[in-house]
Amino acid sequence: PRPVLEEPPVEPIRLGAVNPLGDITGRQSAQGMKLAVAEINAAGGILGRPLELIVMDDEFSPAVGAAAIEKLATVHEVDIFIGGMASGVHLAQIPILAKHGRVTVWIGAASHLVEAAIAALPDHDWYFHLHPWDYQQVEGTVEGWAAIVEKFPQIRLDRMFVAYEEGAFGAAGFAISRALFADVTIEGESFTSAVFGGGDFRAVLRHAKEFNPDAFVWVGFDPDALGMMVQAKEIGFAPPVFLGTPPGWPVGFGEIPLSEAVWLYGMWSPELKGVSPEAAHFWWAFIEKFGEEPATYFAPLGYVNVKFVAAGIERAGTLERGPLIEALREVRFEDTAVGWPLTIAPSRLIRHQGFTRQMILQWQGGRQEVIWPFEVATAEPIFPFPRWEDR
Amino acid sequence: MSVLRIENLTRRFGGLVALSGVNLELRENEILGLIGPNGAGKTTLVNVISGIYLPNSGRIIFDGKDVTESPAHIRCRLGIGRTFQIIQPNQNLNVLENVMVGSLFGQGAGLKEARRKAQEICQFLGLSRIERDITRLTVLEIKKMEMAHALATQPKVLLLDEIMTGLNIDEAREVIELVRKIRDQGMTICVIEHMMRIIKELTDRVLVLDRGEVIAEGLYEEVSNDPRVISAYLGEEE
Amino acid sequence: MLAKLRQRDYQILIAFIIVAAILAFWRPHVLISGLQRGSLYVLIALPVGIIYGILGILNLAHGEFMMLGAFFAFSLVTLTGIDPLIAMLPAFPAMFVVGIVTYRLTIKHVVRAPLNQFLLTFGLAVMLTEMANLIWTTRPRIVWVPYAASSATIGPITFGTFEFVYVAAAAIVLVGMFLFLTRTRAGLAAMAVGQNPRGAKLVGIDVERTYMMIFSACLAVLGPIGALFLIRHAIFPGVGGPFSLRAVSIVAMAGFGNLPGILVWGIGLGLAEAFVRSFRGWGGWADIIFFGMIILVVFYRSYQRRVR
Amino acid sequence: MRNWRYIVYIVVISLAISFPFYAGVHPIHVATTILSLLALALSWDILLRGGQLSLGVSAFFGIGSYTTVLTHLNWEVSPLLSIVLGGLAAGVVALVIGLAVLRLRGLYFAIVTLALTFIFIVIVRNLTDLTGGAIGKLIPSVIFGGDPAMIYWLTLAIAVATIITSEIFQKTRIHFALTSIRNNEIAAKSSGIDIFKYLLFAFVVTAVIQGVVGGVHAQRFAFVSPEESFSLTFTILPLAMCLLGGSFSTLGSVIGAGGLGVLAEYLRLMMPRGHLAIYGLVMVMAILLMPKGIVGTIREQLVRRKTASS
Amino acid sequence: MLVVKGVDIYYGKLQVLWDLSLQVGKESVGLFGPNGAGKTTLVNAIVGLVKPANGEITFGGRSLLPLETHRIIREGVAVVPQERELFPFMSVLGNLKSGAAYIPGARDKIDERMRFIFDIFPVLKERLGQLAVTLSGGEQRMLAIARSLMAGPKLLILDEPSSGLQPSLVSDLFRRMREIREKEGVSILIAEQNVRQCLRAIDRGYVIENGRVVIEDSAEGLAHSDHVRRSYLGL
Ligand SMILES: Nc1ncnc2c1ncn2[C@@H]1O[C@H](COP(=O)(O)OP(=O)(O)OP(=O)(O)O)[C@@H](O)[C@H]1O
Ligand SMILES: Nc1ncnc2c1ncn2[C@@H]1O[C@H](COP(=O)(O)OP(=O)(O)OP(=O)(O)O)[C@@H](O)[C@H]1O
Ligand SMILES: [Mg+2]
Ligand SMILES: [Mg+2]
Repeated sequence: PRPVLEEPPVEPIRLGAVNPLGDITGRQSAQGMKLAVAEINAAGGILGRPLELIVMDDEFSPAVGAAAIEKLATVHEVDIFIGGMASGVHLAQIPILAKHGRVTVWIGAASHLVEAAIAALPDHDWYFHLHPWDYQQVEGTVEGWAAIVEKFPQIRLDRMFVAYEEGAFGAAGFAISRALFADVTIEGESFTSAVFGGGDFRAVLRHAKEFNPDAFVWVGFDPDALGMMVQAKEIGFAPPVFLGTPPGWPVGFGEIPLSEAVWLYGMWSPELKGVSPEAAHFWWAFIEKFGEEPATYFAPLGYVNVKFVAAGIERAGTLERGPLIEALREVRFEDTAVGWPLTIAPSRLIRHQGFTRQMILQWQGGRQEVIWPFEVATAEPIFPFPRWEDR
Repeated sequence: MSVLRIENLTRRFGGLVALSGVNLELRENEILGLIGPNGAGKTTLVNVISGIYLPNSGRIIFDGKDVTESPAHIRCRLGIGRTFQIIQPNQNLNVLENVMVGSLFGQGAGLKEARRKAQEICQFLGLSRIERDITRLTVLEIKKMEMAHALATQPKVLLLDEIMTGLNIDEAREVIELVRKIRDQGMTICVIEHMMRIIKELTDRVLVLDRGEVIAEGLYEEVSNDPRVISAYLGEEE
Repeated sequence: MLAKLRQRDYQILIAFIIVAAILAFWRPHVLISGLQRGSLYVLIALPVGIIYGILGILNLAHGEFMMLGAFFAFSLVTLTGIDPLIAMLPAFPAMFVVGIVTYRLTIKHVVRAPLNQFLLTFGLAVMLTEMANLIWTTRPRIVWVPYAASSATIGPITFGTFEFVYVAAAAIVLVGMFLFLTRTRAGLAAMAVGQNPRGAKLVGIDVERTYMMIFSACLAVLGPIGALFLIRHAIFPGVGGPFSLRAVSIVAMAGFGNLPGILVWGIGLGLAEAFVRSFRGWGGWADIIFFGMIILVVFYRSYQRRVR
Repeated sequence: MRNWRYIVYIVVISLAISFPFYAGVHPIHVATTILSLLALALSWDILLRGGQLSLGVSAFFGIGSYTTVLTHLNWEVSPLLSIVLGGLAAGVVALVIGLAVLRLRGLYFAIVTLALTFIFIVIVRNLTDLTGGAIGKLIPSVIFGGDPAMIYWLTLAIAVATIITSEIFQKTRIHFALTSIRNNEIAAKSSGIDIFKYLLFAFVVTAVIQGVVGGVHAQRFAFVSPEESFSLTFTILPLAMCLLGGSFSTLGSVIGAGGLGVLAEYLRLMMPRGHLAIYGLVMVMAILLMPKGIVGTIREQLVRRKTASS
Repeated sequence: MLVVKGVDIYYGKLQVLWDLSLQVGKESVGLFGPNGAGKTTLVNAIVGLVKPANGEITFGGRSLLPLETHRIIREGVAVVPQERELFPFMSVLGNLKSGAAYIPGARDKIDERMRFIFDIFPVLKERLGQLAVTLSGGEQRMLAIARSLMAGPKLLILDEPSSGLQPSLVSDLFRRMREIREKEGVSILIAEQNVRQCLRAIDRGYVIENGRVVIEDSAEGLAHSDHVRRSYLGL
C-alpha cells in the first residue's frame, strides 16, 4: 500500500493591518485584532484556513503608512487590509490602496476629507469604513441630544460654546457642529492642546463663561482633560452641561472628583459589558490575554474589524473579490464588542459605511455610563452639573 | 604721490577713544613703520582702514577714491590687503587653498588661475609643503601663509600687523628680505612691529601712535630719539 | 556675559513694568495668567540657558528630562501616596543622578562640538520619549490635589492662585543661579570653563567636574519642576517635546548666556500670548506671537547690526 | 584612477535608474522616500558649509507643498509645473527672509528658521479659505496616476540634481567662499568675499530644492495639511542623516540618508513596537563612536594610514 | 624643583621631543630655540596638557605625569600660555581673580597681589572693567602674565611672554622676573625668542633644536657661545 501522503499545509488567509503602534489607540486596536484572530484560529479558522495577521507601524507618518501598505500588498501579499487611525496617514494610503484594489476594512480616519478622497476614486466598492465619519458623529449627537432633551425636559440645549483644539481634529469638529446643530446658537474658540505644548485654557474658559452657555463642549485630546476641569473650577465655570470629546481619557480620570457628571461622546464604554454580552466577552477576554484593560474604543473596534472580515469571508466562502464584497455588504451583527449592532449602508459619499453613530455618555461615580441611545443606556443623566463647591 | 590718505580719523569703543583725529599718508612704494605702546590703536587703525570697523568720523581716501563707507570685501578688491595680528587660518583648507582664497576673491581670478597664482606666491615666499594640513605648521609657516594670503588678493597697499612677532632673529631676517622684495614689486607697505631692530632695518619712515594720537612721525633716527616716544614706548633701553 | 545685568536690560525691565501696569487696569486676567504661564517658560528655559552658556550645549532633550522628572514624581505619588509637593524633594537628587549618568555616558564626549551635541541631544530626546512610551504608554497620567484648582477673587475678577508657585519658583531659581554664578567660586569657575576650558585648566579648575556638576544640577532642578508641572498638567511621553523647543527659543531670544533676558522674554512671551488670547476669536493666532516675536526681535537685532 | 571613478559613477547611476525594473513596489516606495530625504539632507548640508545651521527645512518643504497643491488646484497648473512653482515660492520666501536674517549668525539663524516653520503652520491653519485650514486640502489625483516607478524617477532626478548642485558648490569658488565664511567671517571679508551674497545665494538655492521636494511629496500623496506638510520630521531626519553620514561632503549625506533610511526600515521590520527607541539609541551611539560621521571617520582613518606609511 | 628626564613626545606618529632632559631649581631658566623646536610642547607636557610617551617629569620630588592639569596647577605651577588662553567675556578683574581663586593659599592674598600687578602693568588697572576679548594684543599678553602671577606660584612658566609687548615693557618685564625670583624665591622657566633681553633675567638656559637639547649653559656662557650669538642674538 502506498504511504499516506501528508496533507499539504493550508495556506493561511492573510490580513494586513497598519496602525500607529507607538500610540495607545493603535497598539490596543492591534491587540483587539490579535485577540479576534486567536479566537477564530482556536475555533478552526475560516474555510478551513487559519488567519494570519501582519501588523505594521505607521508612526503617524503618511510616508511610512503608505509604504507599509505597499509592503503588505507586495511582500506579504495580504488578502485584506484592515486597521487605521489617523486621517492624515490614511489620505496618503488611499492612492496605494486604490492601486491594489484589494478589500479594505478600515476602522480609523474619521475626516470627511478621507471620505471625499475615496469617493473621488473611479471605483471604491472594495472599501469598507467601520468608523463614523466626523459629520456622522456630530449628526448622531444632534439626534441624541434631541432625544435627551425630549425625554428629560429640564435639560436644555439652546446655547452651546465649543472650545476646540486648533488642529484638524478640533477644527473639523467645530465646523461640522456649527453646520449640524441647526437650532442651537453655537459660539466657538480654538485652543492649543496640551499635546502640542499648550494646556492653558483660561482665556477660552473665561470667554465661555461670559457667553453663559447651556452646554460647554471641548473638542481636544486626552491630556487636555485635567486642565479643562481644573481651570474651569478655578474660575468657577460650571455650565449645566460640561462635555468633552477626546478620543480617550487620562488614566484614573474617573477617580478625581472633578470628573463627576462630565458628559462625553464615545463609540463604546466599558460599562456596556453590563448590557451587551459581546462587549462583556470582549472585555474579559482582552484582560485575560493582555493583562491590561481596554483603554480606548479602538481596542474593541480592532476586534470587530477582524470579526467583520471573518464573517464576510465565511459568508462568501471564497476570497474572490466580487463575492467577498457582496458578502461583506450583507454581514449583519446584532451585537458587537463595541456594544452596538453593525450593518453596512451607504454614507453620504461612499457605498460601504459601517458604524454611523456614537453614544452620549456621562462620567458617574468614576464610570462612563451610557445615557443615549436609550436602548443600551446604563444610567440616567445627572443634571445639572453639580457645583464645584460640592465636590 | 599718496596711495592712501587718512584724514582726521576717530574711532571710539564705548567711552574709550581708540583713535582720535589720526592723519596719515602712505606714499607710493614706501615702507611705513607703525609703532606705539600696547593698546595705542594700531590694530584698530588697520581694522578701520580695511573696513572691519567703520570710523566714527574722518575720511579714508584710497587711490583717489573715498572708501570710508565701503564694506571690507570691496576695499580688499580695490587693493587694500592686510594680515591679522591674531591669525585664525581656515582649518578646513590646506596651505595652498588658504592662499587661493585670496586670489579667488581678492582679484576675482578663476579657479585654475587662482591656483597658479597661489603657487607662485608660495614659491616666492619660500613656502614649501603647500598641500599640507595647516594644523602642523610652525609659527613661521603660518605667518608666511598669512602673508601669502594677503598678497594673493593683489593689493596695492599691504598692512602687516605684527607679522614678525614670535620669530627669532634668523627668521625675522628672512621675512624682512621678503617684505623688501614685495615692495620692489611696486607695493606700498605698512608694518606694525614692536621689535625696533626690525623697524630700523626695514622702514623708510616711522609713525608713532600713542593713546590713539600720532605723537611722532619721521625717519627712524629722528623718531627713536624723540623724548616723547622714548618715555611712552621705548623706555630707557635701546 | 552670563549673568550680567546690562543697562539695556534695565530699560527693558522698566518697559515691562509699564506694560504690566497698563494690563493690570485694562486686562487684569492677562497680567495674571501671562505672568504665571511665562514663569513656567522661564523655569524651564533657565537650565537650558545655563547649560548652553557653560557647556556650549543646546539641550534639545530638556523637555524630555522634565517629562522624566514628572514621571518620577508621578510614580512616587501613586506608589506612596505622598503629596506631589513633597515628591519634589526626592525628585531633585534622582534627577541629579540621571544627570550624572547622562553626562558620563554621552554629553562628556560632545562638549563643545556644536553640531554633534545637537544631534546627540535630539537622539536622547527620541530615546527618552520612546522609552517612556514603552513603560507608561501614551495614555496621559494625572494626579489630583485639591489645591491645584485653588482660586482667589479680587473685586470682579476670579483667578487661579496655584500657578503663582511657578512665579515664585522662577524667581528662586533665577536668583539662586545668579548668586551662584556671580558670588561663588564655583560659579566663577563655571563661567571660566564656559568661556575657555583650556584656560580654565591652566588656572587650576577641574573642568570635567565643573561640566558634570553644572549639567547634573541643571537636570536636577528639572525634578522639582517636573513635580510642579505634574500638579497642573497631564503627563505623557511626548509632553516635554514642545517645551524643549520653547525653552531653546527663549534662550535664543534672550541672547545666548543672558539670564535676566530669559526672565524678561519668558514672561514677555507669556503675557503676549495671554494678551492675544484675551480677544475672543483670536486665540488661534496666539502661537504666532511666540514665534513672531522671536523673528521680530532677531530682525531688530539684524537691523541694529547693520546700523552699527 | 579617474576613469575608475567614472565607471563607479556610471554603474551606480544605471543601477539607480533601472531600480524599478528589478525591485518590488515596496522597495521602490522606500527608495523614493529615502531619495527625497537625501535631497533635503544634502541641501541642508550645503548651507551648513557656510556655517549656517538651518532649522527651517520643514518650512520650505511645507511652502513648496502648499504652493504646489494650491496652484495645481486653483489655477489648474500641471503637476510638474506646480512642483517647479513650489520650489520658486520657497526660494522667494528664502530671499526675503534671508535679506534680513542672514546678517545674524549661528543660533540666531537657526532659531529664526525654526520659528518660520511654526509661523507658517499658524498662518496656514488660520487662512482657512485659501489653504483649507487645519484640515488641509486634497488633490483629486496622484501625479503620474500613482505609478511608483515614475514617481521614483522624478525623485531620483531631483536627488541627482541636488547631488550635482552640491558638487558644483564643492568644486567651484563657492566652496572656498563658504568654507572661509564658516571659518572666520572677518578674515573672509578681508579676502574680498562678499559674505552676504554667497550666504544668500546658498540659502535661496537650498530653499528651492527643499520646496521642490515638498512639492513632489504633496503630489505623491495628493494632500497637504499643516501638521503633515510642515512636520519637523523633515528638518530633523535630514539633519540626522547628514551628520551621521558626515557633514561638509556630498558623499556623507548620500551615505547617511541611505544608511539611516535602510536602518529605519530594518528596525521597523525587526521590532514593530519600540523600534523608535532603538533608532534614537543608534543615533546617540553613532555620534559617540563616529563624531565626524561615517565619511569623516573613514577619511580620518585613511589619512592616518597614509601618514603612517609615509 | 622641576626635573624633566628623558622625555619623548609624539603628536600622532610625529615625534617632536627626543629624549629631552632639563632641570629647574631655585633659579630662572631660559629655553631658547627656533620656531617649531618644541618649546611649547615641553611647556604643555609639564602642565599635563600633552602626555609624554616615555620619560619622567617631577616637581618637588613628586611625579606630575599621573596628575591632571588642574591638579598640577594647584601644586603651585603657574603658566603663561603662548596662546594666552584668557576668558574672553570676563572682565579684566574677573580674569585676574580666576588666577588666584582655585589655588590653595593664593585666595586670601588677592588684594595684595593685585597691587603688585598694577605696579608692573598700570594699564590693566585702567582696563579693569573691560572684557578681555576687547583688549589689544599686547594688553592681553599683560593680562595673561598678570593672571599667572595672581597664583603666587612656586614655579612660574612663561611661554614667549614678551611677544607683542612694547619695548619698554619687555625690558621692564625681565627686570621684574629677576626681582620676583630673588625676592620670592620662585623658580622660573621662560621660553623666549627675544634671547637678548631674556638673558638678563635668567641664571641658566637651554637651547633646544629639533626637539633635542643642544646647549645647556649659564647665562654668561650662552651669551658667549658662538652658536647662540650667531643664531639667536644676531651678532
Ligand atoms: N572691540 C573693542 N571694544 C572695546 N575696546 C576695544 C575694542 N577693540 C580694541 N579696544 C581697545 O582699544 C585700544 C586699542 O587697541 P588696539 O588693538 O588697536 O591696540 P594696538 O595698538 O594694536 O596694541 P598692541 O600693540 O597691543 O596690539 C585698546 O586699549 C583696546 O583695549
Ligand atoms: N597639535 C599638534 N599636532 C601635530 N603637530 C604639532 C602640534 N603642535 C605642534 N606640533 C609640531 O610640533 C613641533 C613643535 O612645536 P612647538 O609648538 O612645541 O614649538 P615651539 O618651540 O614652541 O615653537 P614656536 O616658537 O613656534 O612657538 C612643530 O614642528 C609643530 O609643527
Ligand atoms: Mg595690535
Ligand atoms: Mg611655542
